[in-house]
Amino acid sequence: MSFFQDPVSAISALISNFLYTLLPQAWAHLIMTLLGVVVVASFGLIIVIFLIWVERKIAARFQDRVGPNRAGPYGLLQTFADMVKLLTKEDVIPEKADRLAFNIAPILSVVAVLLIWAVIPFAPGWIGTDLNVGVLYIAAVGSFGILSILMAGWSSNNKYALLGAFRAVAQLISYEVPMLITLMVPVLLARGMGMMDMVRDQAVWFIVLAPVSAIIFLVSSIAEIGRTPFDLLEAESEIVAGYHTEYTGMKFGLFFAAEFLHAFTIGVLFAILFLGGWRGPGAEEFPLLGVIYLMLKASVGYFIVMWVRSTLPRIRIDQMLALNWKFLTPLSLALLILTAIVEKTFEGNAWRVPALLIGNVIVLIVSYYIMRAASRRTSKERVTFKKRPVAKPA
Amino acid sequence: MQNTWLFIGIFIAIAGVFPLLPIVIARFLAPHKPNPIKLETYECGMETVGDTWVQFKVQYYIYALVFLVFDIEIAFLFPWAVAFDALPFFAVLEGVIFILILAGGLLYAWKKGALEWS
Amino acid sequence: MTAQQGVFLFISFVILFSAYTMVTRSNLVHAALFLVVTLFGVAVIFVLLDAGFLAVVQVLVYIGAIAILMIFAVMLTQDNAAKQQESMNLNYGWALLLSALFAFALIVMLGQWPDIGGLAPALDPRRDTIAELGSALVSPDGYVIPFEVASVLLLAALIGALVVARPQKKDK
Amino acid sequence: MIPLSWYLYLSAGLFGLGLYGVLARKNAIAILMGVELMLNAVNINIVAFWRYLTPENMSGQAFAVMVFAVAAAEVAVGLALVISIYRRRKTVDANEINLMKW
Repeated sequence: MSFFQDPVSAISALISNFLYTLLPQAWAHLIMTLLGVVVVASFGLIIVIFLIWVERKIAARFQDRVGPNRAGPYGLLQTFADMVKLLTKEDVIPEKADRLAFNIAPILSVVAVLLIWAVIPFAPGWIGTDLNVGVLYIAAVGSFGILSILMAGWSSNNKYALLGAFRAVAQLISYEVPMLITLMVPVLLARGMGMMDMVRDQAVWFIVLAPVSAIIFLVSSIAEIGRTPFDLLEAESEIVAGYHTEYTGMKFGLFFAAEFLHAFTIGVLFAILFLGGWRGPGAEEFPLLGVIYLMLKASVGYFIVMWVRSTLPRIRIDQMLALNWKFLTPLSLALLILTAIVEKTFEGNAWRVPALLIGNVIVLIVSYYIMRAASRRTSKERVTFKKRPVAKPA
Repeated sequence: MQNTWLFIGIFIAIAGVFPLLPIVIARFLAPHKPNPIKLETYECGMETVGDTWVQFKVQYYIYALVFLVFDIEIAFLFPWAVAFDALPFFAVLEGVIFILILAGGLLYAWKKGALEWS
Repeated sequence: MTAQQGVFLFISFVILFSAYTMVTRSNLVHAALFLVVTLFGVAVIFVLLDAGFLAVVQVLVYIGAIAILMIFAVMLTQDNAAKQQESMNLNYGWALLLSALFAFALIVMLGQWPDIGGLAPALDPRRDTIAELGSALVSPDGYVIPFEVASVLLLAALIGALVVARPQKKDK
Repeated sequence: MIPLSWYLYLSAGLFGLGLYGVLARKNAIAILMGVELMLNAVNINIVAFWRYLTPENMSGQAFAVMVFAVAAAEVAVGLALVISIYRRRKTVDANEINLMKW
């Protein structure tokens, strides 16, 4: 394999050769792992700096504005300016706060998101570590994010913060249910939880085999990151700023960065689980192309998240919970059962792909009719007023 | 197998250091001028009335409860999904029955109005 | 001392320390947070025992759901008086004596067992233990009855907890 | 390599601490936390025995998963009871919940 085909592997081979001749094997292995960790983790953090600029630019376009355009060309350096601002702001810890939990919570929120990147396959052979429980690991790591929110809200000793944390946790754990159930559909299709196998098994992208599951995953992910229309956790008209009301300076910045990174991570996960990850023409020979494919596919998911965000208004809390428990959860359970039965019936059969597709369409149609019947029933209960004559200008 | 987990272990340590760094830097750069009013609990400028420990709705607990039950269900079903190739058809049906029993729990909660907010 | 042993000793220190702090802290939210640390330590122990799947499930179920449920319950039942209250029973001395005796007896009994110093047999790295676990859970020779009973247990727990926790009409 | 005894001693210690929590704490939720510690100690034992004595079949791991389910059910119902008692009697002190005592 030449240097131009796969520069990263070539460089890492060079470094590891050097280390293994210099140090005992265990130490060399440890240092190589450490280097890998630093590379993967800083990739995640560097991308967030760029992402904040991208998101602000695109959000501005949606709202017919220009967006940041002062700091650097096209406002590219805006994020650095913001970072300098946050670093020089006073860090206020309220007197009544529980200092230990108050300080750990923002760090934990970043760690929870960053840990997902350890199992992201960037290209053939480029992966932090290919755990055999990859998908479940991602779900498990998410629970630290929930914990950090609860810690932040409780330790602030502020009514708004605690109420915001309670709401946030109620939303996150609710939407975790359909998300976990839909995560099982790609696992079932790939017969494994390893992230690399997941990508390798997608000769047919899973979005073709399970389109409805892909949509459920995206919707529940938007709820998990708390973007509009699911931004009840920071509904500023009701609970000030939610769980991070009392945070200032860099600690607030960390919550903010974690949220942006999480949004893009969702795009990456969507690309890996449903859009074939790094797959694409020439990716096996030139791994660098695979990274580009992955990032392009991730941008699709990320753009949809932003699009939804700037289009839809915030929904009410009862609507948010009803959507989850009465629509997404039963639908994802039905899809899981459907996928399991169809996969077993048409195992090793050419009819597998069309059967799965037709099954998805049938589930979609049936749920549409159930929803329509249900909405008819509720519209009868709705209070309606008599039509009144419109006042005419004299 | 533990080598793949070594990476995660080091990752947790490094991922903790990365966000710690800006906080430490900010400690040197940022001003530090506390005063009693600044350190007060934020409540739109007014003084806080009463305790933060206001009573919360039981509804929050009920959502967490349903979540817990489904979480366990997932833990049981993931190995089932991984072993899918080796399973005969009736073993797949056993998994489906498992899902249906818990779907019955969801249905019960729904019918009793436990999922209603208010 | 190998690296594995070092990790084990460090983690078991963390587990026992945070478990002790959990048991003695009067602030219940702090106790719950230390419980989380203990549970995470147990997950690391599972990794050391080559049970990666159980480690991840431990984090997902215990930290992601059970600890959250505990904190919710603490906040639902907390009132002003509870924070200042004495958190220990009056007879905590007897409790300490009894549990220390129990742990001591366990350790002595374990120490008399001849096989205790055994080392772990090598595990075939190509084995897919998760798939094996999945097959075992649904095969009739394996654990299909406990598997289905577990789902009935969870259903019963869900229904029971809902009936008990929901406010009755007369409470309002 | 770690001998089996280390895991067993660790789990004995953890079980003892859990027992102490159950016996000594007043608050019903803290008692439930102690029970969780004991269940975790049991799980360490089960998985250690699986790894050291019978790694060829998966019974140990299957039982560990069952323990997870039992723990979840226990916490769900236990905390629901605590909340229900609190709503009626405004206390979670296990010493004061004594209607059934005599």
